Amino acid sequence: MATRPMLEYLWIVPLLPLLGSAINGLFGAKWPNKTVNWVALGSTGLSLACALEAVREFFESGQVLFRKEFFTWITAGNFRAGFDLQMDQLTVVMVLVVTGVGWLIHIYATGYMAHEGGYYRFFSYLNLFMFFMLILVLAANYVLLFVGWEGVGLASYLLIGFYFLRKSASDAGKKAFIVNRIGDFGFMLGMFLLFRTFHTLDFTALFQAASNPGWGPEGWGQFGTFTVACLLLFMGACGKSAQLPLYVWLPDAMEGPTPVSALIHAATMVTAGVYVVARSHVLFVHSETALVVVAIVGCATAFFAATIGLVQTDIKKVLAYSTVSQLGYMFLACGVGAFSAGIFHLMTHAFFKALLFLAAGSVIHAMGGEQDMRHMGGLSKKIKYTYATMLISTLAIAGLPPLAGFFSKDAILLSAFQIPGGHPLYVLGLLTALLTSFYMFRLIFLTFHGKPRYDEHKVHVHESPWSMLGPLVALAVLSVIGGWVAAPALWGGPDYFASFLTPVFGSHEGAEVLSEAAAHSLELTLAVVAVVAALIGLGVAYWLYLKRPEKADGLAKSLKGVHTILLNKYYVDELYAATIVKPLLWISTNVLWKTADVVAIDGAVNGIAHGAMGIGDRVRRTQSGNTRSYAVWVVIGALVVIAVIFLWPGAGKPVLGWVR
Amino acid sequence: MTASLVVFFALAGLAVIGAVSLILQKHPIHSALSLIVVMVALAGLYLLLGAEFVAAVQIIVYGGAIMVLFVFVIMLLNAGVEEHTNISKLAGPPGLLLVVALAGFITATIVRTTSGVQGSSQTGAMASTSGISNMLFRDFVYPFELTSFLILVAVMGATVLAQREKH
Amino acid sequence: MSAILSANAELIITIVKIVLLLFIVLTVNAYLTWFERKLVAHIQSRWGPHRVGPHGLLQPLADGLKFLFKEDPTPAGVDKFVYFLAPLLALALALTSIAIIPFGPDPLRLFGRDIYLGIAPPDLNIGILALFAITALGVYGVALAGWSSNNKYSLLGGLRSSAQMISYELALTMSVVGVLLMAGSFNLTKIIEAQARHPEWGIFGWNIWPQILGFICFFIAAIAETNRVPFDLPEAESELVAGFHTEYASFKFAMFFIAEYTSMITISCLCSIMFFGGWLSPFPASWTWTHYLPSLILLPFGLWVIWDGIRYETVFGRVILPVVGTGITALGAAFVLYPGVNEFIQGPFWLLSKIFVFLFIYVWMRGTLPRFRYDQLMAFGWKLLLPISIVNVMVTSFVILAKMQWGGK
Amino acid sequence: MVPTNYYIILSGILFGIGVFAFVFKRNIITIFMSIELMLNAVNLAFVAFSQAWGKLDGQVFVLFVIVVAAAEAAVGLGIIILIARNRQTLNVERVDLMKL
Repeated sequence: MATRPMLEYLWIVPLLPLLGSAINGLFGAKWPNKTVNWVALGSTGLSLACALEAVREFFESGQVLFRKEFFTWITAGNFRAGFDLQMDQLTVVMVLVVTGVGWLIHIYATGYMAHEGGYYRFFSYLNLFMFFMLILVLAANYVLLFVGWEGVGLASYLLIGFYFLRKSASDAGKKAFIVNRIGDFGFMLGMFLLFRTFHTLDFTALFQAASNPGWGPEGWGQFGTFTVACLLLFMGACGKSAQLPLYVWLPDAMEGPTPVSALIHAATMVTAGVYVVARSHVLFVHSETALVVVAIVGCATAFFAATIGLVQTDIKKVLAYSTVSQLGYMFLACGVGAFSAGIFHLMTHAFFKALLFLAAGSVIHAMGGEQDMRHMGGLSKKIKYTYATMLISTLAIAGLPPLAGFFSKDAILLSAFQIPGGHPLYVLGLLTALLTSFYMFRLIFLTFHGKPRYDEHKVHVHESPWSMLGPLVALAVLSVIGGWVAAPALWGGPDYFASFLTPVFGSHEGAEVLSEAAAHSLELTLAVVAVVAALIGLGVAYWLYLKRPEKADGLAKSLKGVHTILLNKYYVDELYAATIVKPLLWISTNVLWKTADVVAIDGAVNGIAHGAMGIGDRVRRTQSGNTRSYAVWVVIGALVVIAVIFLWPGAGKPVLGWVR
Repeated sequence: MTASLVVFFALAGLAVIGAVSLILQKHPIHSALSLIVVMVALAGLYLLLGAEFVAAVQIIVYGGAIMVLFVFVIMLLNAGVEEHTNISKLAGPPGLLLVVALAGFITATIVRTTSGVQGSSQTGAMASTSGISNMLFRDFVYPFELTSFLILVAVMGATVLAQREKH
Repeated sequence: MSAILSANAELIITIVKIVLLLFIVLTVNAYLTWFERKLVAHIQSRWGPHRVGPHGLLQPLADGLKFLFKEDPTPAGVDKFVYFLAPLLALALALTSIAIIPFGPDPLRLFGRDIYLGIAPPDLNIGILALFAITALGVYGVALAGWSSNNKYSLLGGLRSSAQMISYELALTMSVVGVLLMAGSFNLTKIIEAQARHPEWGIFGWNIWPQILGFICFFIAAIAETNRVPFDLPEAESELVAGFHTEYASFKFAMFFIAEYTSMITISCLCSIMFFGGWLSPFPASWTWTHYLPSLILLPFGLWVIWDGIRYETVFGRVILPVVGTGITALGAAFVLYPGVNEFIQGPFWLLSKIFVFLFIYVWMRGTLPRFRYDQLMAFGWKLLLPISIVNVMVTSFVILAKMQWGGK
Repeated sequence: MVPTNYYIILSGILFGIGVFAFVFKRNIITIFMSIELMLNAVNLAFVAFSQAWGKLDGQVFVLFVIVVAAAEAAVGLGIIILIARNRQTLNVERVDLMKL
């Protein structure tokens, strides 16, 4: 018995959800929902417990990095890909977020999906996702990480297309999958390059090799190994975390059930890209170019998505775009070298964004499937708990103190401000914050305040069951206190979260250009500015959508051009369709199908078939169906064999040679 | 011309005669009887070769079980004298030629390849029986077990085949 | 002359043996019929044959003559060759099977040669196997007879018998395996010797005790193998008018008859050899007085025959019976007088007496038991007898293995 | 001491006769018997060799062959009974529709 059982048997943590998934998937069809619940919640809950125990043991052991090779999976030449799991502070954060939030969302889903068909299928998929996500975050080398990476892609595909009878749903699933393929392509290339350079893909070995002075940092504009590799990896991250230009799948992914949107497309999977960038920070800090690209892309995405979010009317779409923009924040943080801040925001975002989605789900549940905010309003009286939790999360995401979002966003903006030439980034970030608070409150006001815009006789608004409200409350609490670990930083104290992650990111933190005191005062001022921006957004939203609703439409009319562009999301989908999809279709129709397939392949196949028929026609005559003639054929065959043995020079001896 | 040679030629002649009569007989029962003669003669040859156990098994299984089965089936189906049809052209003179060639080739090949093979010391009879059992249960135990499966399958197959489907 | 004799002595001796054995067996057969008829008659509280000769002792002769001189019609449309072959086959095989049996332990020293009792050499390693081989071929006699005589009853009888025989042969063989395992040899002599491992145990050293299950299976299967009651379906008079030998008359019929009784004898020999210690005496070797048991039985019997003879109804009887009686008495006396002869006689005496007991059981069953129905017969053979015998084999082998493992030796 | 080749030649002859019967007999049962005959010929060769090399493998193989032959006979005769039942004939030349 190992002294630290859970660490020694770390593989149990990801395995449990897999078991749950397998059991539900194989036998669940016949079972009542209750049994399925037990299996799904049991497996995930257990794995949460195991994860907690493992974390406890990890800290108890006090080591910086726990790493264990369980079995070798692939070996080819000097290439080894093992089923190796590792645990360090970064992993701890990720694992706890995944299992914890995941478990809460599982509980929520039992209530939300109660009346859906394919109940067992849903939970089987959900557990499968948990398994792959845990593999992803626990993996100790890029190959295993990639397994999880692809796995979560698969799970998200399955879950987006959960209502596969709806064409839009299945299309959205395919879209997500294909767009991710583009990113994964880059990711794989990055892996290959890394292996070719360092002959290993194990994190520890790779980073050791990378951080030895032989590899000098690559300045701006240099395209050395690191830059290329990092850019390729970042390409993958873009795909997974829905950054420009590969973000298009995420809004459509809202076709999936709301718990899925909450778990996969807000809390965990989409943050995988951020995780990867943070995980391979050692590589990124070597390449200024890569960092700059990451920062710019992140920042741009944040602003871009926020602007689209302004005019969306589908409650989940709004949240989707806000997710994209928040992810942009995280990348911005990573880009400016504040990895811990990025991870911090990742965590808090996981809390409040999951909460937002779940609350939105609760609203939709209450409205009986209605998702368009224009047909809501005045719900705050009817569904108090949902309203309260939603409000909390909105405040959090808007970045108002003392909620979680405030601290994390503040940290990001600070570090963006501090790096040389980072001011434009900072300004854009600030604007994004403003926009964020605006559209979030727009959502709140449209949904919960004002006079009802729906037919009260048709729709019977009702509060959700406690199985759904429980997770809401839990997440609400988290999104309130989630940020306080970094609170002391405001009044000059240390940033506990950052220092907690120091063993991982070490000295790669954002350049501390200013002295302590100056930094402290600067931090306070920036915080105030951010809060002010958030409040402005709030105010505008209040004015436009509660005081003067007609003004909103007026504004929309006056800014017709902008409004339509935003409504159509900058025509990005149409752009892609025109530039990529159509040509592809044309090629595949005219070249691959009409030419290659029909002419060449079918021609060959049919030709062979005709030849076979022709031969068969002749050969058939031997098949008289008469047993005796068959007997003669047998004799002929035997005769040939024997004759060969007999006439072959020196043959025969070996025939019986074995007897000796 | 030692005694063993005499016995050999006697038995060999018996076997060949039996085999030939298997062909010449018109009625399956007579063919079966001729075949039994062949088998008994072969058993005698096995004895001559010092393979007593095999000889006994030959008679018990071939003579006592398999051929009884044949006779049984012939009696059951009340098979008559075989009729003369010549639908198959191949099974005519050309076939005859082929068969003769085949037999010649086989014999010639084996003889040529075993020229110089001379009977080594006789393995003692009882030794042979116990030795066989040793080999059967040590070296060949898996094939042995497999044959048991084979027989099981055969039994089931025969049952399924031969039972009249109930109406 | 003598040169030729000495050259082919073995051959000559064997021939003489064969002739002798044939004579004995045929006589025994003949009197077996008498014995059977008498016994069954008494079981059914009748007199049985008692007209021809005293106590009908000459009945067998009469029957034999009848067989010989009856007309022998060959039915129309039979397959001549097979029709004649079948009885020959049956008889030949039956007689051959008895040639394997050894009748005594120690050879008879004559003309400076050891002459063993029994035709086959005592070191015939596959004795029991050879016996089974011959019994296996025995089916053909019946089956072919049934088929060849161009008669539906006979055909049915033949079919039944062949099915029955191949079914029970399995049980027969399997049930013996236990004994073979214990003896570690196919050789009948060795099997008997294996039962004499503990001379002091006497009757308790025989295979019957460990192999009781095997014995029961063997005996039942053997009865079925010989088509005797209660398994005599091939010749079920009531349904098949004598079954496979319906169409056979006079001597050909006699052949079947003799064949059947001979196989009875063979089976009795096997039973006593396999399970009842063959020629071993049931008493511990140390009890030498038991060696006089033959005389002790023969003398009073002979005296009784004399006494019974002199007060017999017919003159012939009054002449012949005392003569026979004196012969028997003399034999008994001779044993007492010549201890060498007495010693030599022990083995055959016990063997013969055991055989006699089994023959008695045969007849007894025929007098007592009803006939099986055919489906019962098959079910019994396949579903009961075979499994039991297999279980017996397994148990025996396990026990032997255990002995090897822990029992030393 | 009989030369091994005698046995081999004998087995070759028997095999040839078996093949001959296999080709030229029309009664399906007889054909089946001729297969048995061929098997027997092979067995003879096996035993002869086992004696020639002083090894027992040959005899063991013979035992296996016998077992296989038994199984084959059981199934084959079952099939023959079926054929006779469905076709009312045992002549293979009348059974040429390749299906029962």
